[in-house]
Amino acid sequence: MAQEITLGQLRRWLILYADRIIAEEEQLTRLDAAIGDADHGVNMRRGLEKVRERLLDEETQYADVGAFFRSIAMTLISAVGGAAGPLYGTFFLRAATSPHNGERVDLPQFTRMLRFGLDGLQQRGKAHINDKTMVDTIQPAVEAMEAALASGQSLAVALAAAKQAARLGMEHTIEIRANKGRASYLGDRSIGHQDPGATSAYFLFETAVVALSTPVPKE
Amino acid sequence: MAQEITLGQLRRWLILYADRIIAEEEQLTRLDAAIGDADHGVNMRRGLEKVRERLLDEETQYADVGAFFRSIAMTLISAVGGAAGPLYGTFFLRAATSPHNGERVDLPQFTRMLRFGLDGLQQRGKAHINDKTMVDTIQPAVEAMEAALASGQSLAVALAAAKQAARLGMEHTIEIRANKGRASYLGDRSIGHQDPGATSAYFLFETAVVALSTPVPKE
Amino acid sequence: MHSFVNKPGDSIARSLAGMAACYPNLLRVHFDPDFVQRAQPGRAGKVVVITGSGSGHEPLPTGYVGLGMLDAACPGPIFTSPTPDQLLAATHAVEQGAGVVYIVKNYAGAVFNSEICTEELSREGIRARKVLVNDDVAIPEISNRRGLGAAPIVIRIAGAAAEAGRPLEEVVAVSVRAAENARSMGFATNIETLPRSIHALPLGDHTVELGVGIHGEPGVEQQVEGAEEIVERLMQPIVDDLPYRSGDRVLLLVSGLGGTPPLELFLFFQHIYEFLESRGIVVQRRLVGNYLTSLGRGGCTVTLLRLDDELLGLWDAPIHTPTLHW
Amino acid sequence: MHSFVNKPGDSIARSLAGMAACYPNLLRVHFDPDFVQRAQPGRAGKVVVITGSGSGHEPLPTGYVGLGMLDAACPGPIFTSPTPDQLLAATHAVEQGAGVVYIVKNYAGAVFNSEICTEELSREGIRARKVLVNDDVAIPEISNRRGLGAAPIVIRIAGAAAEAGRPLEEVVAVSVRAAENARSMGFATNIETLPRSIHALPLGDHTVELGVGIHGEPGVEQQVEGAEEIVERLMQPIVDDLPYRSGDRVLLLVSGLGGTPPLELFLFFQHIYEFLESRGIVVQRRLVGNYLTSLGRGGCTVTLLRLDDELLGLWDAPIHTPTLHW
Ligand SMILES: Nc1ncnc2c1ncn2[C@@H]1O[C@H](COP(=O)(O)OP(=O)(O)O)[C@@H](O)[C@H]1O
Ligand SMILES: Nc1ncnc2c1ncn2[C@@H]1O[C@H](COP(=O)(O)OP(=O)(O)O)[C@@H](O)[C@H]1O
Ligand SMILES: [Mg+2]
Ligand SMILES: [Mg+2]
Ligand SMILES: [Mg+2]
Ligand SMILES: [Mg+2]
Repeated sequence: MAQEITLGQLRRWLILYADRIIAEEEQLTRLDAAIGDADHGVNMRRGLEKVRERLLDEETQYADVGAFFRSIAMTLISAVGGAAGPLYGTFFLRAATSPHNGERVDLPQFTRMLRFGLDGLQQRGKAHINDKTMVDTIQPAVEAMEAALASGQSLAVALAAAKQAARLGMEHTIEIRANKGRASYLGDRSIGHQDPGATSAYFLFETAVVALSTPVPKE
Repeated sequence: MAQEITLGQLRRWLILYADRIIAEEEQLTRLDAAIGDADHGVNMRRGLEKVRERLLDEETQYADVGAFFRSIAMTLISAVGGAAGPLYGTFFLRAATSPHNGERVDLPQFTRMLRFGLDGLQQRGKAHINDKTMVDTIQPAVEAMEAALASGQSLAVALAAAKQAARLGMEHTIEIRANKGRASYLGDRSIGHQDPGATSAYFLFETAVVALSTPVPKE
Repeated sequence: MHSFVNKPGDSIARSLAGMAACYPNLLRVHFDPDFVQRAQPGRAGKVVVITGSGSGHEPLPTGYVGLGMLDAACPGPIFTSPTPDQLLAATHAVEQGAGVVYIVKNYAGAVFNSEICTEELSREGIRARKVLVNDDVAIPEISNRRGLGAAPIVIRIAGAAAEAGRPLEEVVAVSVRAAENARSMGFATNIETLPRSIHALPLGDHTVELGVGIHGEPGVEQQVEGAEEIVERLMQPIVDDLPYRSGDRVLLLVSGLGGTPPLELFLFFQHIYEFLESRGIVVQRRLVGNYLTSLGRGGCTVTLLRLDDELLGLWDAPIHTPTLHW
Repeated sequence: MHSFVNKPGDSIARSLAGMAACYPNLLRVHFDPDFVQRAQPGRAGKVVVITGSGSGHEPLPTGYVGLGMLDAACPGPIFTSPTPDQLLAATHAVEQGAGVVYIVKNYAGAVFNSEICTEELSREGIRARKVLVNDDVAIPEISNRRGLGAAPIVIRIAGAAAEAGRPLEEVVAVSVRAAENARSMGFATNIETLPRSIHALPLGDHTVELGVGIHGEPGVEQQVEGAEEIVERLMQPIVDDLPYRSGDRVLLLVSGLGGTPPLELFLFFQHIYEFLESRGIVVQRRLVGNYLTSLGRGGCTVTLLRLDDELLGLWDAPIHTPTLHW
């Protein structure tokens, strides 16, 4: 049972993520001020407040996990803006197209969803590892999930590994030069600053640990 | 002899005045910044640099005292700008129309010239005593000259009295409310600041003492 | 505002040269003394309209030279009125025997200089008349009021009347009527922030200066909560002054001081529009943009002109200048 | 720059409402999702041209809606690209069966959003094409270059071609040619001073940022001595890049970032003009003003478009928008 993720848990995940982004708005904007245009926090907050609002509305029902991810995607696409909005949107939109059945996903399915999402995000953004973008957080995290899955680890262990890899990936962006996005305009002057998108992506894996490894109380 | 003012002395007067204004540019602008538009020093310097240039040019010759004052007036009118330019210009232009003969003026003639100038300035500017303008400096100075003349004082004494009256008039502008010029826009908030035009006018009488009471060396 | 035009004289002359190079079909520039005149002279025998203004208020005055507006404009140094020799030279260049109208913003220097110029012209037998613009309701005494946003409007009315071939006294009369039916007030912002920090700047609790002049003359500092409150504090004194009443038709000019972006100007415009509508004042014509500025200062001036059929007709007549064109 | 449009959403919507109220004969505004379209729809069956842009760059994009330019414009939040639902709604409102061209400044978000939109439209059977504007020579790699001053120019060319009844692929082709023949670079000033102190500010020894973006993206700090030196440092990289050669005919756009007064823009223009003339580059058309801004920032962008007869003809064709009109 605990090896499956319910719609209720996914809902809790995104609500936690929204809370975290709203709390970190200033930090994200400050990071973007250094190497971008000082709006990443504002953009993400605008979008995730909308997400949060929809998820807290008791009326909102989702047919299945795919529908849930599609709904998140559309909200992000229409409300975040900037580069991050369509990228996160594409991530969830493609995740939704991965094979799954019904109102819960198991670890292999969930891992595949993240992989689909990452592939979609990279098709859209053409960014590779070490380009100093959110890909530097998401790709190691997805690879860590895949490795955990291959070696038969539990969901909780897989999520913890993903979070750990995401953090290292995020921190590594400090050391590298940006090749994609607005920070790339700075060339070598982008070195020494943590990428804002890599940072907001880290919170996705950080909140996943809490939200997806434990059951939702009265579900 | 010393009771007459020569063209050479008048020339020295205006050169000294120009030097003084150039040296005081910043102070005049600072005074204007408080209650006007922060340009009185710039305006006066621009005009008096032109005056100085013409006066230092050995070629420049004047038919008589009237022509001298007319020339100063035209330079001030075309180069100072603001309210002060046409006012000082009118002052010298009208001074030039007062009866005089030739290349020197005696104390009665000189005093009358100043009176003519003041009347012209007031016709142009419609300002009266206590309106917080250059009139508050010039009118007491001219009246002091007239009083000195009436009581038979020497030129030197008359000029010293004018300077003293000018200084008191200038300082009195600190205490009063502006009714004319840009400072009048401030209403009561103009109180507490010395009027920039009253200040630049004071230097006219201050430099007159030195320039007009002693003969020009090798003239 | 970081300025590159501060080298006395030279930079302004180069800027004027640039403007003439930018509008070769509309403008000609003359130096020493400086003035700008139409590239194509006005119709023979028409009254000519001229205005002077300190530099730093662009597009006033040079951007208003052209058909239906100014025959010549005399720019002074930054924030300083041009001198009589400029006005005289411009007049000699464009005057056609029917007389000249000077549109003069009510500032001591500008008034004195136009008087000196007019006295000289009367000696030469040229008929010169002066129309005063004194629309700023921030100054209580009417005789002392500054010229503000009404300047381009009165210039336009005079220019249209002159273009229509009206004689000197009629041009003066209708221009005076425009000036008498116009009222303005302005405000300036005091906090300067780099655009990068805009997202971090909280709204509310800002200080603005109400009733400022366009040469940096201070206004009255006020704490305001946002655009709507500023509009209220600007519009009430304007509307009360003439007064503008329900049913009055007006031209509304919202002019930025230079540093306020169009996004904000249209925000103010929207609030102003709602303010006037709620009082039954009908906005028949509108201009929103930088029409009379104060270098790159933040803030704006709002001007109303009460319209009648004649003023409206003159406003709508053909015009072709760098700034206005229809 | 003291801002009043920072209350998320609401202030921008009110500003758009104000703009529509200011130009009732030219513009209609739609909310949720936000877009502005022509008050009079374009000729039946024509290709439509649409662009999105973050707010804060006005008059881009909304000031370019009208005959001979945009059929619709989608403004995003401050400095943030509009979202695909805005583009879709605008497209559905104006598309006439002949297809739609999106003029997209090369920023990741804008590109992604137009792709998402185009994918959706292709499912609906609507032909959508994207034309990238990437003219900023401050970025070495061409594929990564930002869209800057060429945006209004490419929009104009596309709009004129569409207005002339050309089919989708031709509109795209000529717009791409315009984009490929345009190069830009900008600088921003860093010192902010109140206008009151202008007279005290010494010229020289100023720091400017060369190669800035219009969203506050930093450039490279440089000490410069004055307008002439800035112009040299801006123009040489632009001219070298295409390159523009002696005998080339160009359109020159000098656009303020919002906080630089016209007086300075024309000063820069004059220096730029002299720079180009001395290299035999012929300035056939010129625009000087605020055509693409960055809120109230000081500084400007300079853009050259190499002209050929077709591009010149399209540029000169009739146009009627709030910003450009001839
Ligand atoms: N091509 C890309 N692929 C992946 N991520 C990208 C790409 N371009 C930008 N990003 C991410 O987007 C982040 C910036 O997002 P945001 O500030 O919201 O958008 P914008 O740069 O348009 O203002 C960057 O920090 C980076 O992580
Ligand atoms: N009507 C007037 N009569 C006499 N002096 C005046 C009048 N108006 C202004 N002034 C004087 O002019 C001075 C300001 O000169 P200046 O700063 O050069 O002109 P502006 O006010 O046009 O910038 C004031 O300080 C005042 O002394
Ligand atoms: Mg950003
Ligand atoms: Mg002054
Ligand atoms: Mg002045
Ligand atoms: Mg952005």
